[in-house]
Amino acid sequence: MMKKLINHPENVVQEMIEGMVHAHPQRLKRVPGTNVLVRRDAPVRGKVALISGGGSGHEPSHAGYVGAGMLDGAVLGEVFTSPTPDQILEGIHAVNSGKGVLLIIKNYTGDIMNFEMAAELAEAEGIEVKKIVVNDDVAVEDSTYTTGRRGIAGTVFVHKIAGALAEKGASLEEVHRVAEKVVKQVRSMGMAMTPCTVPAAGRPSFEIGEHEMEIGIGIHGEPGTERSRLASADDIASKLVAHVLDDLKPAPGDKAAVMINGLGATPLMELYIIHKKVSEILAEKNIQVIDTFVGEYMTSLEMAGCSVTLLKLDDELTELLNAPADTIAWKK
Amino acid sequence: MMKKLINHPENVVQEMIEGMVHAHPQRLKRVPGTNVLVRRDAPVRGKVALISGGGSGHEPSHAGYVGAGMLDGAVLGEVFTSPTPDQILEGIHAVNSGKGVLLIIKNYTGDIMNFEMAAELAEAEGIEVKKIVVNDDVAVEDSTYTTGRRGIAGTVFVHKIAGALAEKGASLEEVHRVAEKVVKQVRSMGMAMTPCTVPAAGRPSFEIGEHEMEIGIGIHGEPGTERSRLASADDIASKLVAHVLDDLKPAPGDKAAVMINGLGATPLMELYIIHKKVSEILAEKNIQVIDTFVGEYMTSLEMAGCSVTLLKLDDELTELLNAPADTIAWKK
Amino acid sequence: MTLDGTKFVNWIRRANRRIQENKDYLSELDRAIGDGDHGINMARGFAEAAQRLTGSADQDLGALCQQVAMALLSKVGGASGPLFGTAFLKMAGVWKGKDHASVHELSLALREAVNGIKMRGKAELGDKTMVDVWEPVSRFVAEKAEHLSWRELCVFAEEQMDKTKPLQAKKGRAAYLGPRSSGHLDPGAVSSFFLFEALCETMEESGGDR
Amino acid sequence: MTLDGTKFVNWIRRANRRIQENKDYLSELDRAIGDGDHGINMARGFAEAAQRLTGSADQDLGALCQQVAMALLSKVGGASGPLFGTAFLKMAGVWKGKDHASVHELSLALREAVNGIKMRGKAELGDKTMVDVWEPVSRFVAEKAEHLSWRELCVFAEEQMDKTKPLQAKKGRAAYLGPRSSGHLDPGAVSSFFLFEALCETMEESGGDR
Ligand SMILES: Nc1ncnc2c1ncn2[C@@H]1O[C@H](COP(=O)(O)OP(=O)(O)O)[C@@H](O)[C@H]1O
Ligand SMILES: Nc1ncnc2c1ncn2[C@@H]1O[C@H](COP(=O)(O)OP(=O)(O)O)[C@@H](O)[C@H]1O
Ligand SMILES: [Mg+2]
Ligand SMILES: [Mg+2]
Ligand SMILES: [Mg+2]
Ligand SMILES: [Mg+2]
Repeated sequence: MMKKLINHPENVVQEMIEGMVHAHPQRLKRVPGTNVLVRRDAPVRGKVALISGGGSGHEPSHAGYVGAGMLDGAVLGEVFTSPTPDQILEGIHAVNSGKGVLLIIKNYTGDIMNFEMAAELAEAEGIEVKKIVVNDDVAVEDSTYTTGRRGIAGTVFVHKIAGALAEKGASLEEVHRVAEKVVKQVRSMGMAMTPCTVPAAGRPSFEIGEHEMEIGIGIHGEPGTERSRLASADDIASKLVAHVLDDLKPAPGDKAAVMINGLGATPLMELYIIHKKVSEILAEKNIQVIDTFVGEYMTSLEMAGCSVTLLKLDDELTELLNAPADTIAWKK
Repeated sequence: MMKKLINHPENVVQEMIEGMVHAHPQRLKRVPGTNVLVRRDAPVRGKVALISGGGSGHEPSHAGYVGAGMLDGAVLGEVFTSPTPDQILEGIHAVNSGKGVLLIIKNYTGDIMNFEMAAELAEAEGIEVKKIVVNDDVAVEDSTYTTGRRGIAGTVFVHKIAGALAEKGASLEEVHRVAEKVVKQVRSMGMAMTPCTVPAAGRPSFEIGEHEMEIGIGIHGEPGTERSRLASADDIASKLVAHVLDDLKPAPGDKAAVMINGLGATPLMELYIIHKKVSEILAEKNIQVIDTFVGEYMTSLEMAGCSVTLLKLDDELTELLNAPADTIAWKK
Repeated sequence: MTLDGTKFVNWIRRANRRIQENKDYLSELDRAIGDGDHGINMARGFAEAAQRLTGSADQDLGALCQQVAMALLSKVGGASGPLFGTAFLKMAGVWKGKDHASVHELSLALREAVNGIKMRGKAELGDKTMVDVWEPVSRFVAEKAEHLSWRELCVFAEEQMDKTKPLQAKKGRAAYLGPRSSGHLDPGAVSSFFLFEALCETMEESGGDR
Repeated sequence: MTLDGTKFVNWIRRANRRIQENKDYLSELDRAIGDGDHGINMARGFAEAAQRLTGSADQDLGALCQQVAMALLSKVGGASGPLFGTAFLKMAGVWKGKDHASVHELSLALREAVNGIKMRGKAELGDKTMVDVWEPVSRFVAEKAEHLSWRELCVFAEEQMDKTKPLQAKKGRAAYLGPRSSGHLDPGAVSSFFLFEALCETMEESGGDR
């Protein structure tokens, strides 16, 4: 059932990390004895440090975004499992240069709790820490009675924009403020046609019929909010964009950045076909698309499917989105 | 059976091209009425022009490499089908600035013949054209009794290095010479665990058992040269590297660039696990790895599998590999 | 009737065995309404906890609890790691310096554990989480006090676990499924039941019922 | 017995119908030892060729042939596009300015077509390609000359097609499979047979046998 290029299911994260460090010695170093990858030059003096993290299986998130202009460190959990507080704390120690640390957290109970505990431990040591919780997934209802929306591909825009401001020497407050602005202005929604298989589980995350799809999917192989008959690319794109626009409510003439994110097994060809429709709809609504990103930014192992993300841009965000970045997966 | 984000199987290439042009208007333009994508600023004055192409389904190859420092144009065929001579000729017209055009061709009968016919037509018009045929796939026997080795992921290194020299203003002879050098020094081998489905065919390219894999696979969903029991990532990496080294025969101390290329559905995580072993073997053999590329460079729709490419570097190639490039899929 | 260091170690080792045996079952439950890793997470954490205790000569319940807490916090990850970790951390606080705990002292520790879980996870009774086992169990122990029957507690804990089945999840990953989360047991409620079942069996075995 | 413009158009339209009907079959054959697109490629190309001829009032065999060649060259792609395209291009050269072709003139055109295919693709008889149908068919027509029976030619062409089955491919994509290519018909040999079958049927229908 499980066809993977692995050795032992329990070792995938360890071996991936070793492979990454071997492949990118100019960019990354591993904090010894941990699953934390940080910038080669960490801690960077006089700079607010950014840490992101979460379960593995979302590559290139998050270690692919470690480098100048984006993240200082990534803390890697087991596949789809939040990293533990001790690991996050090691990450904080490795990147902190005294100007404070921003923790970029996707809104999942596990991530929130583990990062919170790490932040409490760091603060107890006198390290200045702020947290930003990303919750861009409009598939999930956001109310005080729920855990709120999930964080998905929109998180990468937070890395980019907050990272660019930090690189300019801004304070922790400033970096946190701009991260909050991105979170307010970014919305996503995803869908999948096939499940994925967590190596240690050895079986697909759900069963799905030959002509079915899941709409409103997250990035952990979980079922979506709705199962329906597989539709055309145009219909799927329309549905995802409609939900995103409904929630974000951009005005005609607004500027935006678009991300069409592949979940793992979907060819670039199909992502561009989705994008064709997305860009047509945005043109109709008179949304000015300033920049477009089509590819795999936040995956869910080998799931077939995609998500559509829209980020409303003002001048500040546009400038920071365009600022230089030099990481494995994002170069500008 | 076929779960794809498409509208009509016959329109996938057209719609992909439209999506690409919408997504990257600063980088690409489409030659009107054709399936040819060229640099926004084509034809570039005083520069030898590079054209690559082939069937679609290998994205980001080849349009993803169109831009400063790499290709001037990409000619896109139907899925896995060589483009036709008239399209290639349109590409030549669109990029030629009078300094000559290099056609980068992967060694497949169809590509060779279509590009040859286009070259004959262009030469008849007085356009200076040279061809370079890439044949890096060591899985296939190279003898005068066969069609010779196939061109696979190593082709991307030809784009990069010949493109860098052309960008510096070198002559067509010079650019052709360095492309030939890359072809002489680059070797690849691939494997796959699942077939892929050409949209218009609607069914998988081959059947394969749950515990089997194909070794020596190309990039068109064709069966490999050998079917065997699915092995561990380490065993697979060892086998692929062994074949490549056997053929390339680098000496201890030689410098090289490595590419671990995903065929479409294989997560980055697994590619890094493969790379871990590859880099260990190369270290043992005392091959000095100067640069490593892990990701999807030359895919085969949604196949699960990978290829390993080794390029032997001298000072010239190292410098050109490191030269700036600004394309969708390769930025340096 | 009292818990001591040896029984505590036996409890955790028994809980570990139960979790290892049910690793796939727990993941299967999580696959239905979560992300399918609960068994993997718990198995990784309790294996570590059991192993750390095995070498330990400590008899201080607080110190033993603290070791379990740290093992769970640093090995489980996900949502259940900080929650089970916090529970044991809070129990460690209550039992600090004690090498015996009466049922009353157990109920005090459980009360703190429940407070800790709820503080960390912000879930309430009926949200279809592990709280739905921990909170009633803690109350049951407090109410029965010295009259507690381990066998009854075990049956009671299992009933609480079963009650999560019809509920719609309001916290954790299952909450994303909305109404689709009904009709499935909550994985964390099931692993919590295993933990209490192991406690009851350990106490019963060593002391007989009551 | 002679081919004229009307018969030529009927031939290509009949070939097109046959190829459309067998589109999946041809792709299926190509899936076994190639990349599974031969039916798709040929169907795309012959649909275009048939459509271009439908409007054409031309009776010049050379011009009609040229139209087919250009349609195939610009629509088929892959290996078969330039090969079938070259074949018709070469035939167009022989038939330029002619509105009738005798069997002898057909054999001259076929000889040039075979030369063109071999020049372009560098395959020899026995390499398991379309050459294995075209070359013997061309010889058969030349040898039989005015005694040619269309029915016999059709049977002969089918035999040549069948003979590709045991062969190991030496050219084209199937060559990569080495010994694994044996035991399968060559897709291009099969589509070539369909082309000649359509020719025989057209000629038989219009002129009776001989
Ligand atoms: N906010 C919460 N409060 C209490 N328990 C929770 C909360 N969120 C999740 N849980 C428990 O955690 C269990 C899931 O744990 P696990 O699968 O290991 O972590 P994750 O959800 O991060 O994959 C759920 O079944 C539930 O019992
Ligand atoms: N070098 C060659 N000479 C003659 N015929 C060839 C040659 N290479 C391939 N062919 C023919 O082309 C057919 C395959 O065509 P097709 O599948 O359309 O193209 P591709 O191989 O590019 O996918 C083969 O079955 C064979 O008959
Ligand atoms: Mg999890
Ligand atoms: Mg083909
Ligand atoms: Mg889980
Ligand atoms: Mg083919």
